[in-house]
Amino acid sequence: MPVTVAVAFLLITVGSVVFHFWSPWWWTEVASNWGGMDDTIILTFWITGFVFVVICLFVSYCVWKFAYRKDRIAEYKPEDNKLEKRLTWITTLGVAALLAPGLVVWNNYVTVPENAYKVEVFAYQWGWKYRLPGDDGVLGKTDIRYISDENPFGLILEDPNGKDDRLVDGDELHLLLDRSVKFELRTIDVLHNFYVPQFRGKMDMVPGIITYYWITPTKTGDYEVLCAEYCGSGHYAMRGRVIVDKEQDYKKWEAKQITFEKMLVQNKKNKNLQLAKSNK
Amino acid sequence: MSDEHEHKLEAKSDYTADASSVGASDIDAVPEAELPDQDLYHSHSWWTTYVFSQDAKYIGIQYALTAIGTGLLGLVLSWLMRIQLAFPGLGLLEPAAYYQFVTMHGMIMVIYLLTALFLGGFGNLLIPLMCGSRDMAFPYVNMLSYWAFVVAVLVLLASFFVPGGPTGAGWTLYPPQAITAGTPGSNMGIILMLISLILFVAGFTMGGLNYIITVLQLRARGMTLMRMPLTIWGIFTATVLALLAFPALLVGCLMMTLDSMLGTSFFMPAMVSMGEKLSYDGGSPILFQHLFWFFGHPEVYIVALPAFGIVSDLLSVHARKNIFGYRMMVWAIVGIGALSFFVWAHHMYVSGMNPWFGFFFATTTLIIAVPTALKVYNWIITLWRANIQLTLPMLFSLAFIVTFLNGGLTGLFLGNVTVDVPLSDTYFVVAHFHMVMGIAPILVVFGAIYHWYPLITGRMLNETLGKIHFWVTFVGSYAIYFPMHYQGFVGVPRRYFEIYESPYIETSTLVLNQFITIAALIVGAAQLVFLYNIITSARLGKKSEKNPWKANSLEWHTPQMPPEHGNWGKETPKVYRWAYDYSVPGAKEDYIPQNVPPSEVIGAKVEKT
Amino acid sequence: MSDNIDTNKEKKTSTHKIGIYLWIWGLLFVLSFFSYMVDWYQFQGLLRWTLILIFMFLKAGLIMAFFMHLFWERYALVNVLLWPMTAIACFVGLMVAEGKYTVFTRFIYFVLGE
Amino acid sequence: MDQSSIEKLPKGWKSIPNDLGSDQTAFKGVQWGKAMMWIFLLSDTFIFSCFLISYMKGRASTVVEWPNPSEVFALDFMGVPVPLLLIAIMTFVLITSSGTMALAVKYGYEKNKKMCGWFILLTAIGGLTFVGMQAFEWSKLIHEGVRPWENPFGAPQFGSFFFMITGFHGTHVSIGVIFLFIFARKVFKGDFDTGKRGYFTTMKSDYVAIEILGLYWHFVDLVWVFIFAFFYLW
Ligand code: HEA
Ligand code: HEA
Ligand code: CUA
Ligand SMILES: [Cu+2]
Repeated sequence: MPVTVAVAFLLITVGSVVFHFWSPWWWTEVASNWGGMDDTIILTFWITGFVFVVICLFVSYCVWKFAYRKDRIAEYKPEDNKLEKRLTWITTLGVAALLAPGLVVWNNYVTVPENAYKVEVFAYQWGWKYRLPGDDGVLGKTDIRYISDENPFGLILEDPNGKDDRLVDGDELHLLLDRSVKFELRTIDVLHNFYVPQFRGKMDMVPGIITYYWITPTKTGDYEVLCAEYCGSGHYAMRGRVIVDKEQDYKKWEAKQITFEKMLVQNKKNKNLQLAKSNK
Repeated sequence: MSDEHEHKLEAKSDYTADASSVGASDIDAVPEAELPDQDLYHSHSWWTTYVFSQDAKYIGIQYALTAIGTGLLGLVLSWLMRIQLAFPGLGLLEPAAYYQFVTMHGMIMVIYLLTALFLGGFGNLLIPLMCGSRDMAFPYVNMLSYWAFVVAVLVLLASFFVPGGPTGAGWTLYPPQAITAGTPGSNMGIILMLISLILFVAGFTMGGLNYIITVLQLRARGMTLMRMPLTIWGIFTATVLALLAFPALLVGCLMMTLDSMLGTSFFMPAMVSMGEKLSYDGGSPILFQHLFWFFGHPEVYIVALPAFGIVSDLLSVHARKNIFGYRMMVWAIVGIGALSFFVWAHHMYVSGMNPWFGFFFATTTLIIAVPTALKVYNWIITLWRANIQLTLPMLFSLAFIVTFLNGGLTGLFLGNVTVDVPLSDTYFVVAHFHMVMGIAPILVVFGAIYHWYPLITGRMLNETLGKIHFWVTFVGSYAIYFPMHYQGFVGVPRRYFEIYESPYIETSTLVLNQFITIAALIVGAAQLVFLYNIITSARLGKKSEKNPWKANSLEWHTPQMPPEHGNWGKETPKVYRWAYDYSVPGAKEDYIPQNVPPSEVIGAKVEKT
Repeated sequence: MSDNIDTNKEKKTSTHKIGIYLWIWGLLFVLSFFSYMVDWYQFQGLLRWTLILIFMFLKAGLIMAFFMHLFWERYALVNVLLWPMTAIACFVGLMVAEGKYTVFTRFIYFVLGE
Repeated sequence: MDQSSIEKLPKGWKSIPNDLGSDQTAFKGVQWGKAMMWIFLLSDTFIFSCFLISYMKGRASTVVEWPNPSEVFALDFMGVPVPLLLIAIMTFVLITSSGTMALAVKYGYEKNKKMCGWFILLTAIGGLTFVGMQAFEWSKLIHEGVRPWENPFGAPQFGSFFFMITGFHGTHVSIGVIFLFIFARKVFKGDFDTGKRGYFTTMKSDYVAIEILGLYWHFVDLVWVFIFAFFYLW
């Protein structure tokens, strides 16, 4: 019995390690500047993996070696201050080794570079839209109360900065390769989370405030956007696309996006058309 | 938070002040009783004996059975969820139903199963017995506590039958989504959930006050705090945490109820719902998250600390060796408890809160790993040079060490802000918390039931069935959750009704899902073996001896087994030592119960008393 | 500490001279009056908040210490009751920061002219 | 443990490790009921703290003007609006009742049935007055158009938090008043002198109950100190 149990624990340990190295499931290749996150994970894996294996092996050794025998008596040793102190220090060091690089990367994550291009990601139940700042590089302010059929993004009409904003009324966003971009995350209903697995970055979108994070796409490609914060029955289906383009393709796409001013004009026209129709 | 232990307790047995009055030569001296014997409530009708019982042991069993019954519902829900995830083609569930099941599963498991079972169940059963008291301090309030819990459970169950069904907001109940259209059960369902939680908190408060006062004010002669079994320390500290953490939940629930029913805007900003502008304005959803996690993080330790305590005792008894570093263990429990109030926002790294909080909470979160690590070390050092009996409780304890270690280490991933960013809200988190909460403490529950079953029924559980139950549960649940971490790395988000085709998710991930589901179904089936064992052994099991495990702690040393009303017969016990004098050199037996006076074990070289 | 022990042997527990209660009572009235005056004279800004807090804590302290007898209780009880307040203090501190952050982003993104 | 042996125990900081590390009881000479009330109040403190923290956070993050409580709660006195007049009176009433309660506790310990009973009754009347004034205050605000979901003077959260927090506090006061009346009756009946057993709990009555009730009542007053500071003055 003791041998069986010891072997079982051994197998579980070895199995975990084997699974880790040989299973096909691993993260997608990183496509942004956040390789640092992967590195921290790897570092964490080494440290914690080491601890895991050592402790599990220790347990299975004890189970085998100190199995019950009627004629044996266990050691009686309530305390060993020196050992406990040593273990405390080792653990503290190990933990500090994990924490320090983590905090450095986090500092980068929350400090957006000055020159980052700003894009608004607009979430609703259950889909995505986007807004680009236009030629002035500034996004106009918004207000839920302004949302209407003519003004689906709820831009504040009096804000001059909003006039040239380009509105992307669809779930596909293009980004320029190697240009840092700050996502300004806005939702008009419940919580959502703009998540592209390959970019690693993630942040909830909270109604009533704007949240943000930034990335620099480092690889062209076509990526899927997932909503990573539960937002009701359609949560799992709330997908979008991000396409990272080289300069030329990007310019082409950008030029196709309609500005807010144009949209207002167009909407007015549409309305007139409709009126004319219904008057008949 | 039990910060009373800021100052080092004296663990030695020199009885200060009072000892001087007794002759120093009298080695069996125990301080005088400080209080008169407890005034017990004696039932005099069928109702007050079997239904509204005021006997803590009986209430404990009532609590445990109710909790397990509810837990089985949670288990069935998890099967349905898993089947949907693995075989979406079957079309078993609608998205709405899936989300309702996830929510109910999570809430039931955390609150109505584990919290109620550990504190209400094991707390009531063990605190008076292990402390050498006759009953809880306030038996009447204790009885009310149980019945409030029953009502809370009934309200919870009622929500399955109201229009719109139970809430599907996720067990975190985040607004605005919890109370707006688009989430299943956003009308009646969520209200009933909130009411049920409020009732639970009220009921728990009544019970919790009992546990605390009983531990602090009602111990047997000689039972200093530093002689209490770690089980009691775990339950006690968890209760303190609960009394200080539940208020935040209560306040959050109340405010959300008002938001939903009266249209206040505590958590509700101006928003559009399903194309319609709502009349809310100016509230802050993040405030709810802070309140929830100010409760929620201590809550996860509320279910962990009793498990820590119980497992320490199981390891020590069945390894025939004292728990290593008892004092350190106590400090660690208390320290973890205290620290758990300073780490809550590690659940909110990517919630859009003030981003600078990340530094503070990452640091505090990783600090809390240090006392936890010490506990792990002390458990395994207890095994070193022990005399390990591979009984069922021991097997479950060993399995606990492995699963808790695994889950705790993945906690370190998540606690480190940066690493949490890609992993948050993926299956990595699901795997983490099931490993550390869904398996580890559940394994301890099983171990504890195998251990204390004879105390309750006077009979042993069947070993063979127990072994089957153990191996399937342990290996099976490890197989469920270990691979799940890797789904998280791939990036599969949690709370997804269906993953369906995605450019980055390989089909093999879906195959993995099927594997997990099958494992879950098998593990679930093994619980039926366990239930069968529990039910049949109560009548047919082998009769147990008086102290079948040769344990030291007081609950095994009552005049009757199972103990009767009032526990101790004529006189409450006197305690002379800690609960861990196993294999003391020079002693005749390999254990010395807590109530054996020094004069009866003259040769024993006892180090810690 | 318990200098007011009643020497009467028959009584189980100590009671305190009535004078002390009247004193505290009076002080509470005075302090309440002061805090009312903070509003009456419309002090603003930092001065207002400091004064409010000072009077508040003084009043709370007096009630707890004397009316609720904490001053005469043993330190074990007192410490058990007061240490948990550090968690509340932490919560308060962080929510101050959080409140500021929220209002900051709201003004930047939603309110014209700020 | 009787008073005289407690006197012999160490005092000051040393008493902490001594008491907590000691035998049987951690709080020397503290009756179970009293210890329970203290722990309950600690828990209740967390409830009120969460309310007040939420309120301050809500107030800090609204972009709409927060109404000036000084004006909202002003009361016309002989034609002149006096700021916070009613609140000031309420504060004084509650403090008064706290004082009478303290005296009731004192007389309870002296087993002075009559004085104890009367002071409890006085306290209850103070409490009733407070609740009555609160009711007046609520109806006045409601009359002026303040609702939990809206508020003509500015941020809607003002009304929400006001009704919720004062309501929760008022509930505490009301529960206290009910118990004060019950206990006054018990005192006058002499239950505490005879140690009559309680109807539900079958436990013996003891004058300690008055101190426990007192703790609760003072706590209600204590909370008001904070509400007064943060809600009305801030
Ligand atoms: C019993 C319950 C329990 C326990 C004990 C823990 C323990 C821990 N948890 Fe876990 N956690 C949950 C239950 C629990 N958790 C739940 C339910 C959730 C999800 C809720 C939801 O969103 O629905 C969650 C989520 C969760 C998150 C949020 C993830 C997210 O949503 O993005 C984080 C982040 O910090 C976290 C961290 C930790 C840490 C650091 C510990 C630590 O306490 C672990 C400490 C233990 C060890 C570290 C192991 C022993 C250590 C050693 C042997 C030494 C190691 C040595 C070196 C490193 C040198 N947990
Ligand atoms: C203690 C807590 C606990 C336990 C035991 C479990 C047990 C299980 N859980 Fe659960 N789970 C949660 C807590 C728990 N879970 C929480 C908090 C969530 C989050 C909810 C949310 O997102 O809102 C969650 C979510 C969750 C998900 C994620 C859903 C999603 O995000 O879409 C999944 C998916 O596989 C899952 C599966 C399972 C399975 C297969 C089991 C089991 O079947 C595992 C195998 C069974 C056992 C190990 C035996 C367990 C014993 C009992 C249940 C009690 C019976 C007791 C006696 C007989 C004494 N759970
Ligand atoms: Cu949007 Cu989930
Ligand atoms: Cu946590």
